[in-house]
Amino acid sequence: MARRTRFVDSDILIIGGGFGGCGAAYESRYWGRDLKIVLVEKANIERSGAVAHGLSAINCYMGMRWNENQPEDFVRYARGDLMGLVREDLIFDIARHVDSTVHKFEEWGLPIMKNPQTGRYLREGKWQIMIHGESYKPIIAEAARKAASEVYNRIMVTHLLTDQTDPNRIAGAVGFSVRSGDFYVFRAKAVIVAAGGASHIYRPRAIGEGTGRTWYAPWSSASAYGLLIPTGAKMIQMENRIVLARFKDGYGPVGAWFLLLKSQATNAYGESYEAKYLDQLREMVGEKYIQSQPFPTCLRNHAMIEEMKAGRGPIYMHTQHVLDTKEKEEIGWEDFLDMTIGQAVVWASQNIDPKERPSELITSEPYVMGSHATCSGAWASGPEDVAPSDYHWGYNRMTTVQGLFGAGDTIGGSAHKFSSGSFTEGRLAGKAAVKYVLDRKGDEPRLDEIRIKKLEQTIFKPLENYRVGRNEIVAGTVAPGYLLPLHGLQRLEKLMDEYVGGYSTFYVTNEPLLNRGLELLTMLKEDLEHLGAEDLHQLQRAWELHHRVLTAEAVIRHTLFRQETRWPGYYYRADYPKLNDAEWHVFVASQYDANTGEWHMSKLPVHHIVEQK
Amino acid sequence: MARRTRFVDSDILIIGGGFGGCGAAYESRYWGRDLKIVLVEKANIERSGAVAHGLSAINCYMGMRWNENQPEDFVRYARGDLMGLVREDLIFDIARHVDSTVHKFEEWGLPIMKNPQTGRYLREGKWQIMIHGESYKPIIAEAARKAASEVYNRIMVTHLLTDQTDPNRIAGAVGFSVRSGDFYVFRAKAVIVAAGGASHIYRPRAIGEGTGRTWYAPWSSASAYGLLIPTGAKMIQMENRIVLARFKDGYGPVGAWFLLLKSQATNAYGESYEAKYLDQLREMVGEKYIQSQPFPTCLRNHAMIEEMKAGRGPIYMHTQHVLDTKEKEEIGWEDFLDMTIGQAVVWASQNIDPKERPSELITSEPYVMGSHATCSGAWASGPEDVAPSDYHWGYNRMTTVQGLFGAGDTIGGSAHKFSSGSFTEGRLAGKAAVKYVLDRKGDEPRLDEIRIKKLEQTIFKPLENYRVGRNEIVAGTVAPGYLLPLHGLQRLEKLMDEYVGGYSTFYVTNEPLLNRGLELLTMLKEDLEHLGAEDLHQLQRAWELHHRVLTAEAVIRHTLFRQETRWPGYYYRADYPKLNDAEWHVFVASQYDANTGEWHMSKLPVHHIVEQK
Amino acid sequence: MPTYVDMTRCDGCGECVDICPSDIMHIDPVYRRSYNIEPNFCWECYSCVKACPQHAIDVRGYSDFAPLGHKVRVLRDRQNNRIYWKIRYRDGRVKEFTFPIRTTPWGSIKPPSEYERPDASALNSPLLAHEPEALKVDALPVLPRSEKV
Amino acid sequence: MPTYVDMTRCDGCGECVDICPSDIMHIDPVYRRSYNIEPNFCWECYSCVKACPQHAIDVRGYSDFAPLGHKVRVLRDRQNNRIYWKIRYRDGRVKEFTFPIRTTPWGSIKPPSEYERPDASALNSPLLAHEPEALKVDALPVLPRSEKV
Ligand SMILES: Cc1cc2c(cc1C)N(S(=O)(=O)O)[C@@H]1C(=O)NC(=O)N=C1N2C[C@H](O)[C@H](O)[C@H](O)COP(=O)(O)OP(=O)(O)OC[C@H]1O[C@@H](n2cnc3c(N)ncnc32)[C@H](O)[C@@H]1O
Ligand SMILES: Cc1cc2c(cc1C)N(S(=O)(=O)O)[C@@H]1C(=O)NC(=O)N=C1N2C[C@H](O)[C@H](O)[C@H](O)COP(=O)(O)OP(=O)(O)OC[C@H]1O[C@@H](n2cnc3c(N)ncnc32)[C@H](O)[C@@H]1O
Ligand SMILES: Nc1ncnc2c1ncn2[C@@H]1O[C@H](COP(=O)(O)O)[C@@H](O)[C@H]1O
Ligand SMILES: Nc1ncnc2c1ncn2[C@@H]1O[C@H](COP(=O)(O)O)[C@@H](O)[C@H]1O
Ligand SMILES: Nc1ncnc2c1ncn2[C@@H]1O[C@H](COP(=O)(O)O)[C@@H](O)[C@H]1O
Ligand code: SF4
Ligand code: SF4
Ligand code: SF4
Ligand code: SF4
Ligand code: NA
Repeated sequence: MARRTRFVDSDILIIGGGFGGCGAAYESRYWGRDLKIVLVEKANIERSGAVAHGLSAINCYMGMRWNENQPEDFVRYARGDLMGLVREDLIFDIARHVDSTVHKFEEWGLPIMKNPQTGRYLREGKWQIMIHGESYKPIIAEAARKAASEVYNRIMVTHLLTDQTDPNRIAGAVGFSVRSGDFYVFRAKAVIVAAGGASHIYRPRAIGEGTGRTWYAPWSSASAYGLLIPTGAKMIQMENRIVLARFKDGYGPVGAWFLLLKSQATNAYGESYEAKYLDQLREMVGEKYIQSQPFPTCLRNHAMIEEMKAGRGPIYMHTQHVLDTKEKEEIGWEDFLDMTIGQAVVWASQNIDPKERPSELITSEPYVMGSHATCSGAWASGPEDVAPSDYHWGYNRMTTVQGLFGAGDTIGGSAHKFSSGSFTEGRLAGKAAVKYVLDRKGDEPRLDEIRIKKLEQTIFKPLENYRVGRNEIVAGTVAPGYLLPLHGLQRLEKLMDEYVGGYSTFYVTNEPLLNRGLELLTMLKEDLEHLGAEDLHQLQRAWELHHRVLTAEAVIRHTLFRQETRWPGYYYRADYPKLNDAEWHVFVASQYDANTGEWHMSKLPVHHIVEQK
Repeated sequence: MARRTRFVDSDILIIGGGFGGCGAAYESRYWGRDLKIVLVEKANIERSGAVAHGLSAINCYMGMRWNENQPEDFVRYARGDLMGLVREDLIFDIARHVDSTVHKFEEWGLPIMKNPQTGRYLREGKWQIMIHGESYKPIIAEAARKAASEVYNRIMVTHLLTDQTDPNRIAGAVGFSVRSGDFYVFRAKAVIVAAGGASHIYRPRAIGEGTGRTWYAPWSSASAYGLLIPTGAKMIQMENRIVLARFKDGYGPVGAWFLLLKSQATNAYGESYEAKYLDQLREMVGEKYIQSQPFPTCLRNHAMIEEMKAGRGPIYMHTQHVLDTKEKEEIGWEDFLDMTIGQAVVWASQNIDPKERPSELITSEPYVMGSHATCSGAWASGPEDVAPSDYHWGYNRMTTVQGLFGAGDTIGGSAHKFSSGSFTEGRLAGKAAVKYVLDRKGDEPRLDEIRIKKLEQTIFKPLENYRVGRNEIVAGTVAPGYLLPLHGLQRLEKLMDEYVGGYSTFYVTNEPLLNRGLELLTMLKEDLEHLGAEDLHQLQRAWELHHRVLTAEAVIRHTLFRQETRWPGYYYRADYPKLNDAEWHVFVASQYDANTGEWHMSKLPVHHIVEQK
Repeated sequence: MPTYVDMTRCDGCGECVDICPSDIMHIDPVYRRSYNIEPNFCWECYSCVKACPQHAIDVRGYSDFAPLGHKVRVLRDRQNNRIYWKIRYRDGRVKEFTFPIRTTPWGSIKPPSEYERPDASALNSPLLAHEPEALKVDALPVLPRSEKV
Repeated sequence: MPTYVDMTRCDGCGECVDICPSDIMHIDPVYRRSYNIEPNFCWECYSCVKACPQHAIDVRGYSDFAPLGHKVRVLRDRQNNRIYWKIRYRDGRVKEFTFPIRTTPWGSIKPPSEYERPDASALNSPLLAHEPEALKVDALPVLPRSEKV
C-alpha cells in the first residue's frame, strides 16, 4: 500500500471543529497571535458536529445586559436539574462569559429573534433564546477557519500521544485521512479535545435505515471520551447518561413547545400526569430535590416513563392548542426545520398538521454527553478565581493530563452548556492552552517513535483484516475472520440496552445485569481486534466503534460503582432504588490504565460554592 | 418479460408442505386413491417450515396404549393453559388420533427415545416425548412426496381463488415460481391451507443480522392467515399471540429443561419467583384460572415479566445443577442441536458450559400462530361425532369458505397441536377434503379469468415498481418510488411493538395505542402498492410482507375488540386489566371484506364439552 | 450464526440453493459459487450446511450477540444414519456429540397408495388411515355424550 | 428521511461528498454520480441537499416510520440569506416557509488576529477576548467570596 505518513506540527492542536473546537480556535488565536494553531476534524467543519443542520435556540444565555439572570442563578438551575451534583465553578465560569459569546455570534451575523415589545432577544425560556439558526454552524465555522493556522478536514483522530518519558503529559495525536488513507501524526505542545458526545451507545428505538435518526447525531461517536480515557485522564459522571423527552420518531426537541409556545403534554386520556408522581418521587429522591425549579429534567422523564409503563400512552404534546397565529405556526415549524428536519417529515408523511392534531412524545434511548441536561466527561481544572483548591491544578479546563484540555461535551460535571456554553468553554480552554504553551516555552514534549509505529499498525489493521478475511469467503457480509463495524455497533447497542438500562427495560438495571453486561462487553472489546474495514470509510466506522466501546465500558463501571438511583428518569439501579445523599453526594470518578485494562474508581467531593436561595 | 403462465389442475391442492401439509398429502392419498393431489410449497419440502432443522421432542402424544393419558385429559390441559377458551371438539379430535400419527412416524424411521426402565417412549413431560429428531422433517417429507401426485417446490402462493359465481366457494390459488418467475394458476376442487404461522409480526429482540434468529422460523410468513383472510373466511383468536419463555438470544426452548431435566429458573438473586405473583394474578384472572395444572404458560410468563420489570433479572435457568451425568449432558445438548442450533452457538461463543454455569432466560417478542400454547387461526368445522352443532357445518376442518380446509397453524381455537398434532390435523383435513371432492363430483368450481389477469398484474407489480423506480436514482437502497420489502417489514415490526404490546412496552397496550397503531398500519397497507422487488427472491419477500401486514391488522382489530386482559403474560390491555368471564368467555371472530377493506367483528360461544375433573 | 461459504471448497453445485428454506443461498454470478445473500433471514437451521457435498458452508454466530472464535461443525451421515457434532468454544474447549437420525433406510417409507384400498363407506367414519390398529388401543375414543355441555 | 440522488440531475461535482458530516455521500464508480452508501447513518441533516448545485438530492422519510408520498424540499439562498422550505404532505397539502439565515455577508467575520493584540498580562486575567465590552455589562461577574462553601 502506498500509504504516506504526514507529520503536522503545532503549538496547539484542536481535535474536533464543533462548537467547543471553533470556540477554542477563535480564542487561542486571539491570545496566541504567533502560535501555530491546528484544527483537525473528521468531517468538514462547515457542517460538522451536533449542530450540522442548525439549531433554533441558544439554550444558555444569561441576558445580564438586561439584568435578566445572573450566573449564580444559572448555577442553582443546573445544580437543581442535575440532582445536586455539578461542578459549580465550571458552570459559573461559563455563565459569566456566555453572553459575550452570544453577542459575538450576533455581530458575526447569526439572526437572533427579538421580542417586538421589549426589543430584547426573544426568550424561549428563562435561559433560552430563539434564533434563526439554520446557518449557525457555517457562521461559527467561518470564524474558526479565520482563526486557525490550518484546518485539516476529513482526518479521523484515533489516539492521543503522550510524552516519551512523561506518560501524563500530552504530546499530540494520530489519525488517518478518510480521503487519502494517509497516516497523520500531529505533534503539539497542547491539545484541546472537543470531539463531542455520543449517540449509538445504546440501542436506538429506530430500526434498520431509521437508526440514522438518533437525537444526537450519528457522527457523535464518543471520541471525546474514547480519546481521553486511554491516556488515563480522570473521567467523572460517566453514569449520568441522558434520556430525552422528544417528539416520537422525528426526535424534535420539546423546549420551544413547552417554554415558548406553552404547549401541554398529557397522557392518552388528556390528563396531565406529572403531579401524580410527586409523592412517589418524594419517597425516591427526597423533598429537597422535588422542590427544584424548574422540575428536574430526569424527574419529568420519570413521570412520562411511569405513565407509559402503566399503559396510559401515547403521551401527547397538544400542539393544536398553541399554533393559533401565523407567527406561532412559523415558530413551531422553524423549530424543527432549523434543527430536526426529520420531525417535519414525520408530520408531512403521517398527515399530521400540528395546528390540528397533537403529536406523540416519547423518552429516547440514552445518550452520553456533557453539554445538555447531563454532565459526563473529563475531570477538569476550574477557573483560578472561582474554583475550590481541589478543583484547580493550574490551567482552566485542563484535564488531569498535563497540556490536555477539553471543551463542550468533553468536560464533565458542567451541564447545560449547550451550543453557546460549549463554544464559551472552548474559548476558556483556548486561552488557558495559550498560557500553558507560553509558560512551557522551551520545554517541548517528545514523541515515542516506537509507539507511533505500533499505533500505525493498529490503526490500519481493520483494512488488513478485511483484505485477508474477505478472500476466505465467496461474497456477502458474513465471514469468520472479521467483524464489520456495524456488527460490532449492534452488539454494543444490544448489550447496553438489555443490561445497562436502555429503553427496552424502561431504563432499569442492577448489579447482576451490569456485571453480565460487562462480561459481554469485555468479549466485544477483545473482538475489536478483528474488526474488518472494506475501505477508508469503514475504517472510520471501526475507530468510532472503538471510541464508543470504551465509553460504554466507562458507563457500565460508573453505573456499577454508584450504588444509588440518583437520576430517576435517566436510569434506575433497581437494587438501590433511592437517592442516597449520605453516601453518594459525590462525583464518581474513574481512571483507566490502558496497559492493564484496569479501572480505578473513586469518589470526588461536590463543593457548593453558590448558596441556595 | 418472457413470463409464462402455468396451469396446474388438481382435485385437492395442498398449500404448504410443512407438518400440516405433509399429513394432508398422506391422508388424502390414502382415501382418495384416484384423485389428483398437488402439494405446492414456497421452499423445498425436504427442509421447509417450522421443523426445517428438526425437533427434539414431540409435544403432543397421549400414550393411550400404555394408558398414560386420555384425550379428555388433554382437552382439560389445553383449556386450562389457554385460560378457558379453546375449541374442545377440535382438541379432542387431535388428541384421539395423534397416537396413530406418532406410531406411524416411528414405523417410518423416526428415532423415538425409550425409557430404559419401562420400554415406553421416554417422557419429557406429561404430554411430551423425546426424539432424536434431526431428520424429523426429511422423514415426514418422504412420506408426503410418495403420497402427492405432484409436489411443486419454490412456488410462493400469493392468493386463493374463489368460484366465479360463488365467492364463498374455493376454486384454487395463484402464485409464482421463485426460480423461473412463471405465473402459476392452480385450479382445484378443494384446497387445504397449511402454510404455517407467523414470525416477524413484532419487532424482534435481535438486531440487524441477528433478526434471523427468531423463535419461529423467519420463513413462517403468516401465509396461513394472509391467504385466508382475503377470502372472507372467519378468523378467531387472532389477538391470542404467544410470547415464549426462551433461552436468551439463542431461543432454545425450555420444555426439556423444566420437565425432563427438572432444572429450576430463578431471578438474578437465586430466588424462585413464580409463587410471589400468585396473589396478584388471583386478582387479575380469578382463583379458577390460577388453579390450572400445570400453571398456564401465559401466567408463567407473567411472573417472569414482572420479575424483569422489577429489575431482578437476569432470569437464570440453572442448567449447571442438572447435567450431572453424561446422558443428561447429551440430552441437554441434543435438545438444541436438534432444533435450535443457535443456542449451542451462544454457549460456544460466550464460553458457557451449561454443566458449569446457568443460562439466561427471557420472554420473546410475540408470535402469531395456532399450534403451540396459543390458538390463532381460522374458524373451522369440527368432527361430526364430537362437535356441538354450531361448530359443525359439513366437513371436518373446513373453514367458513366451501371447500377451503386448513391444518396446523391455520386452524384456530385448537392449541397444543405441535408437530404431531399439526400432522394429525392435516390428516383430518385431508380425509375430509377427499369426501368433499367426491361429494361434489360433477359440480366443479369455475375460475374468473379477469380476476386472474388482475392478480397476475398485482403479483408482479413490485418487479415493475422497482424497475421503473430504480432508474430514478443513482444507486443504493433509498428511492422515492418504492418501498423495499425489508423497509416495510421493519415499519410493521416497529409499530406492532410500540402500539400493539410488543416487548419494548412489556407487552402493554390500550385502546388509544391500538387505534394509533391501526392508523399507521393502514398507511403501511396503502404503501404496499409501492413495494419494489429487485428480483424474484425479493418478490417472495414482498408477498410474505403482504401476508404479514394483513395478519397484523387482524391482531390489532381483535385486540381492540376484546376488552379484557385474558392472557396476562401474552399481552395486557392496560385499560381493561382483568380477565372478565362475564363478557369475554367467548371467541373473538372477524371477517374481512377484501373489496371494502372492512372488518366485521363478533363473539362466538365457547362450548365446554369436556367436564372439569 | 448465519452461514458463509468457503471460497476454496465450494464448487457451485447448488445443493444449498436448492435446500435453503429461506431462499438465501444464491450463486454469485461472478465467482459461480454460493453465498448467503440475506443473513438477517438466516435461521442457522443448518439445512444447507448438512446438504453441502463439499463441506464448504459454515456458520458464524449472529453478530449482535455472539462473540467470535467459536465453531459448530456438523457431519450428517445418511448411510449410517448418524449425525456428528463438533463444538469448539471461543476459549478452545471442544465438545463432541453423535446422535441417530433415522432407524430405517432412506426411501423405505411405504406410500399410502400401497396399502389396501379402504372401503368407500369408511370415508364417513371418524377413523384415519391405519386406525384403529395404529392407535394401539382397541378403538378410537369417542366423547361420552354426557360430557357435551 | 435519508437522501437519494436523482440520476438525471447529478453531475458528479462532489459537493455533497465534501460536506456530508457522516461521510456517506460517495460517487458511484460506474455512474460517476453520487449516492448515499449508508442510509442508516444519515441524520437527514440536509447539509448535502442544501449544498448541491444541481438540486439533485432529495430525501425520503426513514422507512421504519415514515409513510410514502411526502416531500420536504429546500432552497438555501446565500445571496439573499434566506432559506425556503416547501413541505408536501402525503395527502397533498402543502406548507411553505421562509426564514433568514444570516444578517451579514458571508466571509465578513473579522478574524481574531485583526483585533488589537492584547496586553501580555491580560493572559492572566479571567477575561476572554472582547470582554468586558462584549458582555454588555460593566465587568465580568466574580463570585462573592462568601458564596464559597
Ligand atoms: C443534536 C442537537 C444538539 C442540540 C440540540 C438539538 C439537537 C438535535 N438542542 S436541544 O435539544 O436543546 O433543542 C440545542 C439547542 O436548541 N440549543 C443549543 O444551544 N444547543 C443544543 N444542542 C446541543 C449542542 O449542539 C451541543 O451542546 C454542542 O454542539 C456541543 O459542542 P461540542 O462538544 O463541541 O460537540 P460538537 O458535536 O459540536 O463537535 C464535535 C466535533 O468533533 C468532531 N469529531 C468527533 N470525533 C472526532 C475525531 N475522532 N477526530 C476528529 N474530529 C472528531 C465532530 O465531527 C464535530 O465536528
Ligand atoms: C420453530 C419451532 C417449532 C416447534 C418447536 C420449536 C421450534 C424452534 N417446539 S418447542 O418450542 O415446543 O420446543 C416443538 C417441539 O419441541 N415439539 C413439537 O412437536 N413441535 C414443536 N414446534 C412446533 C411445530 O413445529 C409446529 O407446531 C408445526 O410445524 C406447525 O405445522 P404447520 O402449521 O404445518 O406449519 P409448518 O411451518 O410446519 O409448515 C408450513 C409450510 O408452509 C409453507 N409455506 C408458507 N407460506 C407459503 C406460501 N405462501 N406458499 C407456499 N408455501 C408456503 C412453508 O414453507 C412450510 O413448509
Ligand atoms: N418542561 C420544561 N421545563 C423547563 N425547562 C425545559 C422544559 N422542557 C425543556 N426545557 C429546557 O429547554 C431547553 C431545550 O430543551 P429540549 O428541547 O428538551 O432540549 C433546555 O434548556 C431544557 O432544559
Ligand atoms: N414449566 C413448565 N410446566 C409445564 N409445561 C411446560 C413447562 N415448560 C414447558 N412446558 C411445556 O413443554 C413443551 C415444550 O415447551 P417449550 O420448550 O416451552 O416449547 C410444551 O408443551 C410446553 O407447554
Ligand atoms: N467429528 C465430526 N463432528 C462434526 N463434524 C465433522 C466431524 N468430522 C468432520 N466433520 C465435518 O465434515 C467436514 C469435512 O471434514 P474435513 O474434511 O475434515 O474438513 C468438516 O468441515 C466438518 O463440517
Ligand atoms: S452446496 Fe456447497 S459446494 Fe454446492 S453450491 Fe452450496 S456451498 Fe457450494
Ligand atoms: S442455515 Fe438455514 S436459513 Fe441459513 S442459509 Fe443455511 S439453509 Fe438457509
Ligand atoms: S452535489 Fe449534487 S450534483 Fe454534485 S455530486 Fe452531489 S448530488 Fe451530484
Ligand atoms: S442528509 Fe446529512 S447525513 Fe444524510 S447524506 Fe446528506 S449530509 Fe449526509
Ligand atoms: Na437536529
